[in-house]
Amino acid sequence: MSYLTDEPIDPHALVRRVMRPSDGAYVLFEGVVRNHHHGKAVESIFYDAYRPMAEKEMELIVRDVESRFPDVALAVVHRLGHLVVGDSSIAIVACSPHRAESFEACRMTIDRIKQTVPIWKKERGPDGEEWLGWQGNDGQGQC
Amino acid sequence: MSYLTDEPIDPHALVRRVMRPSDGAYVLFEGVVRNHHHGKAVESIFYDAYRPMAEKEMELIVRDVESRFPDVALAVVHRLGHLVVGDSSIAIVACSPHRAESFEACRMTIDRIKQTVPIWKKERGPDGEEWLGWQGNDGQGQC
Amino acid sequence: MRTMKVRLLFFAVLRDIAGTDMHELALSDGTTARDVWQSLRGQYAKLSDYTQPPMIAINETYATPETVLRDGDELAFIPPVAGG
Amino acid sequence: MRTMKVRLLFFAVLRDIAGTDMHELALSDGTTARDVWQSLRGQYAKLSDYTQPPMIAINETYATPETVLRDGDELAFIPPVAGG
Repeated sequence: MSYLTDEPIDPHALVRRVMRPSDGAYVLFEGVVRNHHHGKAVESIFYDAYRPMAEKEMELIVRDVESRFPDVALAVVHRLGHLVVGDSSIAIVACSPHRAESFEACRMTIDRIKQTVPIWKKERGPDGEEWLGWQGNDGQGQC
Repeated sequence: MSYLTDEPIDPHALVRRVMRPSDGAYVLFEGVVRNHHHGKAVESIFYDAYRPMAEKEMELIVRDVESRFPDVALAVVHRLGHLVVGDSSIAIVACSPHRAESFEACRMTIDRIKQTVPIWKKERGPDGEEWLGWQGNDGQGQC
Repeated sequence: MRTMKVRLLFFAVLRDIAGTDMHELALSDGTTARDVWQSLRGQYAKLSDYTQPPMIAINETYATPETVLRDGDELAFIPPVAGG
Repeated sequence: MRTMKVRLLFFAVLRDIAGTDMHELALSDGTTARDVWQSLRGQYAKLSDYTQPPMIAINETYATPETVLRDGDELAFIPPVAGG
């Protein structure tokens, strides 16, 4: 299960949606706007997306990771729009009867989302604003 | 930061306590009472501890993991007493500027807590109750 | 030679450069995604140095630059993604 | 031979077996943690098969079975832990 939102993320609602009575563990990852990037101060980030394609790509990733970890259930929500330091841009929940699969599935999911889902961010700080990944930028968008 | 509690765990309070503006990610692990263990139905679990030693051991682990991942801040809370299916027994938050360290630190912390912290569980189900890890049990207490 | 209509979408830095989020293109048969990129390089000075196109999506699916476009396709050039 | 006082704590399955959470022991000088375990095996039939003691904590710190106890020590046998 995955979707985009323009609202603040409620990670606990996501956990409740996905947990089953047979699950003994969940791992929740949240990506959060931080106050720096490659040594530059950051105040806010604008997240843009090719929405229908981003939704398709996220769901493809969720289904592929779930097929690799059959005991795992996954839920992903990515927020778009203007976010400030401390706001969560993404939440991923992986739950499973045993913890190892949840850790692995959660991490695989965020790694793959960062590789292929058409979402972009424009960082804004005291030095101006810039789309990450273009013109000599690092293209990593790491968090 | 780590402690024991007899109350339900509020994982978000834990996240708020530990996150810093420089953090771009956190990983939250929760261990949850599940409805089965090694093929047997489980209804509830009683968690017992050697409390002062458990607190010391948890804090030793937290400090050691933080020393291995200098960018990571950790918070751990373990609940004791009677828990039913769906209740969380432990929450671990690891936060850091970049996500890789949070995943690794969170997982190392739960793995080590399960190895050495003097906490025990008595599982109760339709077939009676049993302390895990004694008399031919698996001793893993996996979640 | 017949012509076909293709919607070209712009996102992120490319939308800023193009000053719009969409072009309706009328293309001749056989035009590839790479051909459209080359034409954009002529149109926008800020793209002229980019001899290779970024990632390409056709109808919301990743595709190669050599893909031949068809009438009604939705084409997008995908700048380096930075989700998460 | 002098004697010393040691508090022996019971947890989890061992508390159920002993029917109490604490014994005050009066031990002779030189007694080790392993010696105390052997004495418990004689005292509680359910422990008689366990020739090796479980993990041992002295004053809230893990210790080896051969550790010689001192007056005022707090000793605990730690059944296989199952936290998390």
